[in-house]
Amino acid sequence: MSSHVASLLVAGSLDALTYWSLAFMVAAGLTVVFGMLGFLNAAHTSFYMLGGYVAYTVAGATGSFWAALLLAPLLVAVTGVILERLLFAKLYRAGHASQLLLTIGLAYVIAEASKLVWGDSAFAVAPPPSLAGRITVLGATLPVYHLFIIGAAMVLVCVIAALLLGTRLGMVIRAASVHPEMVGALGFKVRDIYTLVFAVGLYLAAFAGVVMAPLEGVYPAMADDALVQAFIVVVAGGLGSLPGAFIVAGLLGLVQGFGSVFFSAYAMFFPFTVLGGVLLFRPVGLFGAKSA
Amino acid sequence: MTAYPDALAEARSPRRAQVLNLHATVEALVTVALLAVLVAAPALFSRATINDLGQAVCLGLFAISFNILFKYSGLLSFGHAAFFGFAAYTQALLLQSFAGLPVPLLILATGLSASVLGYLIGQICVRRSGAYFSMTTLAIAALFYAVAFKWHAATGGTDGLDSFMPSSLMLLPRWHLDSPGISETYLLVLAILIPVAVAAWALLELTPFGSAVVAVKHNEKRAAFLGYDTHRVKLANFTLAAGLAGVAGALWAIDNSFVSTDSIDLSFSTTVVIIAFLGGSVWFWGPLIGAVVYIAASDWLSALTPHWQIWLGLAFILVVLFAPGGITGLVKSLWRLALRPQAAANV
Amino acid sequence: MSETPLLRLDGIAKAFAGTPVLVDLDLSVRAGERRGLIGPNGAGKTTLINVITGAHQPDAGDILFRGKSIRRLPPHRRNRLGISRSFQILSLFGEMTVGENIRNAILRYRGLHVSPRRLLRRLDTIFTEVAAVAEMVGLGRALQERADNLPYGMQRRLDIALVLAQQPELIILDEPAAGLSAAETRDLIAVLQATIGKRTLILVEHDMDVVYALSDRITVLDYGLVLTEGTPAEINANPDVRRVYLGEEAA
Amino acid sequence: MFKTLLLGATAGIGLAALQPARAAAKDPIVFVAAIIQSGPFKVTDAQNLAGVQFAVQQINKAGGVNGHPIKLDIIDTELNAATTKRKVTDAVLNDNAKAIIGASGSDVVNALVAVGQKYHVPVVAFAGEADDMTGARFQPALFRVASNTSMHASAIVYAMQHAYPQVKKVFLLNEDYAFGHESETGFKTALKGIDPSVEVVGSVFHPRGTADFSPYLQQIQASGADFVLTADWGADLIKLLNQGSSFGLKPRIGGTFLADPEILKGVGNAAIGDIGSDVYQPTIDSAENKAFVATWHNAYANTPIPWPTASVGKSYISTELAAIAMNQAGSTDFAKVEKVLEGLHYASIAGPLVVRACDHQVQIGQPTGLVIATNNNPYPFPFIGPALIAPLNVIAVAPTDTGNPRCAAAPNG
Repeated sequence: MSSHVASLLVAGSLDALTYWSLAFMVAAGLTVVFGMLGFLNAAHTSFYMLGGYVAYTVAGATGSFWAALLLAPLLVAVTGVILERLLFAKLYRAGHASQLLLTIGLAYVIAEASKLVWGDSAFAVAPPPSLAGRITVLGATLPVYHLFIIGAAMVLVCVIAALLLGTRLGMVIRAASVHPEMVGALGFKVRDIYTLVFAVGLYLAAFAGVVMAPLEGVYPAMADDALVQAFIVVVAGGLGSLPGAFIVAGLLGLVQGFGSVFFSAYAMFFPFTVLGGVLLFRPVGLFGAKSA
Repeated sequence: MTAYPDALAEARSPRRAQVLNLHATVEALVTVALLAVLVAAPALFSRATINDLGQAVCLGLFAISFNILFKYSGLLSFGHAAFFGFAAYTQALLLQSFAGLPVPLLILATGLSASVLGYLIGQICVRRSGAYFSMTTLAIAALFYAVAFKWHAATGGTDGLDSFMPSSLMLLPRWHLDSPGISETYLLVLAILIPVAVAAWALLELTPFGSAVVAVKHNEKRAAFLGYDTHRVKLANFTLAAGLAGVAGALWAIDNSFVSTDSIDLSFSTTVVIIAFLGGSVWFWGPLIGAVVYIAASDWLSALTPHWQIWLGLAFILVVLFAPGGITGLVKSLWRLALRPQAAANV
Repeated sequence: MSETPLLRLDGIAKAFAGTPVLVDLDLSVRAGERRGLIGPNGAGKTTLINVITGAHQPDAGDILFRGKSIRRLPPHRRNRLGISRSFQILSLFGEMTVGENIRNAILRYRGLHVSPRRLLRRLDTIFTEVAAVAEMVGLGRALQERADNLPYGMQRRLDIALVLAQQPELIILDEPAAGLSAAETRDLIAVLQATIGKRTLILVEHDMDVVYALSDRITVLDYGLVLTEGTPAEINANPDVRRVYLGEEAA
Repeated sequence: MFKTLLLGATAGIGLAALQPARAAAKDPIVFVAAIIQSGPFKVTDAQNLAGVQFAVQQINKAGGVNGHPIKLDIIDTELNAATTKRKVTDAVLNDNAKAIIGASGSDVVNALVAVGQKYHVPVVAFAGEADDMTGARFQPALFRVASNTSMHASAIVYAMQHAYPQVKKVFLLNEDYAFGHESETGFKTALKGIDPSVEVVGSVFHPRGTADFSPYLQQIQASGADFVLTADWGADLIKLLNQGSSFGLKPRIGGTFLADPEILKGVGNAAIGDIGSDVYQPTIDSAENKAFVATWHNAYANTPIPWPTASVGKSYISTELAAIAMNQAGSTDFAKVEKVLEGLHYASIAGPLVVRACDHQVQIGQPTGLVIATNNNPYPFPFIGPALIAPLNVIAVAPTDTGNPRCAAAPNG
């Protein structure tokens, strides 16, 4: 009996951590771009989907998941740079309405364009053989790939934090998001910094898409499926707050990981429960600015 | 916003007042013509066209209600389908339970229930603005969708609700029709839609209430220090928009004699944004035009290519970048452009 | 028993991020008084106005208007009691016309601001009033101009017109002459002297000509405390004031 | 540039629009095919569209309907009931459509039926499996070729019992909405009827669009089940199968919607040994089917659907059924066609078929099969092997059990 409870606990914790990692990874880029540039990208999960599809192609061509993990986010980020220069840059000062509207249009275009390229089918992406196995802890089966997902999310958190807090570039980026004129006057090209931040945001989206692919497969509806949860994480965390998104993703992970076992009939409402719970106590989200 | 009518100013600047009046008159004439064409449509077009038009005007009213929030309060709702869908289901259930009551009464009840819902939800949403507002409405609509999807006993889940049919179309209870024809239903829809929409237009364009809503939109802080309860003003407009979306949903249920989760899902909330901006958010009636164009264009495109949504997306991007006023905004600015040299010549 | 002051502040304290801006501040303004508030930058003048009008909640202390606490009231409720303020950084309805700007103020004051049953066009008295207010501040010819398009000096006047249009019992002006030329300032003083009448005024201003012209008592703030208070002549003669404030102004 | 683009697009689109008009034959009879042609679920209906188109082509080659060729109006349902209803109504009013073939999405089918009822046009459904559609909510315009939930569940259980007779403990995993709940009941009823010794050791509903199935996989493992029954479909089913495989799930899976190349392609070897079933399978061992498979492959060898599939078969039969009935009735009049359809039977590609008169549910022994490795099946990935027919007497729902008042009055169907 107690071993059964232990295995449930271990399994539930792992599931919670996996959800945490997944929810955070998908939302991270969205909140970075919003926090730094004030740009709300409704097509964010379209780039996440694009990451999955490109990974499918790269993995198919090279036979290596690692190559896909390396290349696909870069390719998507490059696409993002082009789009940023052509489209998004025109709307930094235009207000959230225009940004949302433009990116909705873009989401339609990406969805259909990727169907033109990859067709309408779902594809499986195999995890690399080294991550395909599973281990048993206290009677609970743990797929190694889940551990990889958790690891990937942790690395991501550390890299972003180090980049933003520990480097000179990060300092300039943070300064540019608050006082663009000042940073411009200091001789930095604010324009390029914005492009860079956008590229990082889309890199994160695509990275999440690649990591997700062996778990979920890639399929045309994956952008829509991820969008609401990503928005919920970002809103409840406080728009633009990376730590907020991290904590809310964690709450969501806890509720999903353990709730799915005990209250599976209400699983569809879990994200709203978390959102409602957070907003009840902090109407602007966990780390939201009062003025928003 | 209405031109500020000031006799002194008009006397001082007759040319300008003349042009302003001309614009207002033309707008009024176009509106009347638009509504007249809609009413006369059954005599002018085929039944299939009326069938399409029926859905288009319901969508149009829905888009108008969305635009009431956006144009007058600057609030971009991403979950407006919550009210539309809620009302569509409510209307279907009312018709199933009270089939004997006059339909306009039931529609009114549905519209009211939607505005009560709007009042309650607005308490949460309206406290935020900008992106927060958009995302909060999105999340609430997603919750509504989840409820409609799961609560099979009330909503029919993925099957939807059907087999409800008004037994009497108009206020006269004796007018029993087993299966009202397309034109009858269409005219009933218009008989409700036009007065409701015109009333909303008048409320926002002609009364102090409308000017308060606009004042709060333009400068919420100053409005507060002039004594406006800005939260309540926005909440009132949110309630109005929700009620109007509710009437649109009720009419939609009657026009389709069918309700499904499509009327409450997130893509429908997005569709209405697209319709409103395609038609133009600067003119009150723009979204109505947007709905007609959207239905016509999407039917035409979808018959041509399965990838029609790429064109829809591109068209939308172009509208956002180059014609933020949508179709009617484009026409309006062309018309002003055409008028300018003429007016100058008149001096 | 002494007369209840129109406005009384009792031990008001306010700090931002740990830095105290107002420290245990008492202030009392009689009805009909014209009070100038001066002090060097950072003395807490604008914060004081924000606390009186409800933009900021004080950390401690109470605000009494006609003897009743208004501390917990939101800004619009304080306005409805008869407190109307202008803004140091202009806050107009920029995309609306001058006429519409003033109308916003009057409709609210007349209690018609959300009436759904009247047509705007029919509210003739309002329009007469709008025209009169505009005329009063010298904007009579600009009723149909967009506020954004007005020259800066005219925007200042419009800001004040919004306050005057509401015929408030307590007028609070936050640096009304900021950014104005000498000529514009003279015009402004004339306009204000002609229009304020018997109403109570709290005036924050750096331009001492304006302060002396419009105030019958002056309070000097320094580091969130009341340094001294008195008639313009007394203040002018006070050496402390000359040191912390006027001296700086002269430099 | 924008202007040129627009002009070019308009000209191109205009030309394309002219083409079908020229190709149209004289006074054809119009059939409407309601197909998802756009949006994320488009893939679901590509096979259905091919099946309908192929059937129309074959029928026209054989002389059409009462001497008239069939013209197909394909409408994009967008998986949206209201849009579908509007477009189908237009087709009926404008083109005088005489039959409606469709559709994926149970609300879309309901919309079709509403139009069919109103304008007296038969609706032949290749999808939409809710029991009560031909039961308590029966409407005469609907004729259903797709099996209902109960029949489908029984066929899977039958196949399970034959392929894995040692199975004694099953776990039920279904999506948390009406259809999932109905399927769960269907599985339980089927288990009781077919092999009461099999015990249900667990039953869980998960939300649609579940990303990570581990919590459910843990539960299945903990329950000690040796088989899993599921009515999951689409992306959820693919995720379940893939994640089950990487989790090392021992029990095999029987899936209502597993017999679909779009699923199996996305799963690969992980599906070998699982069970699928549907009204039609290309591996049915009959002369009619072999001929059909050969003709199909001849025509479609170089398309994404080189061999017929379950969906192809169902949509083909649906179209064929309407044409046969109209030919036998010598008319397209609804009353006459309905009369012929009720009780109509013939040897279809899926086997002997009867349209049950009382509830308009097509009765057919349902092919089932194990997923087998690539080299023994038509598709280049593991696919359903030789078909084992679950006989009608095992899977059929007795007329009196349908909840349809017309069937209660006519207990023999």
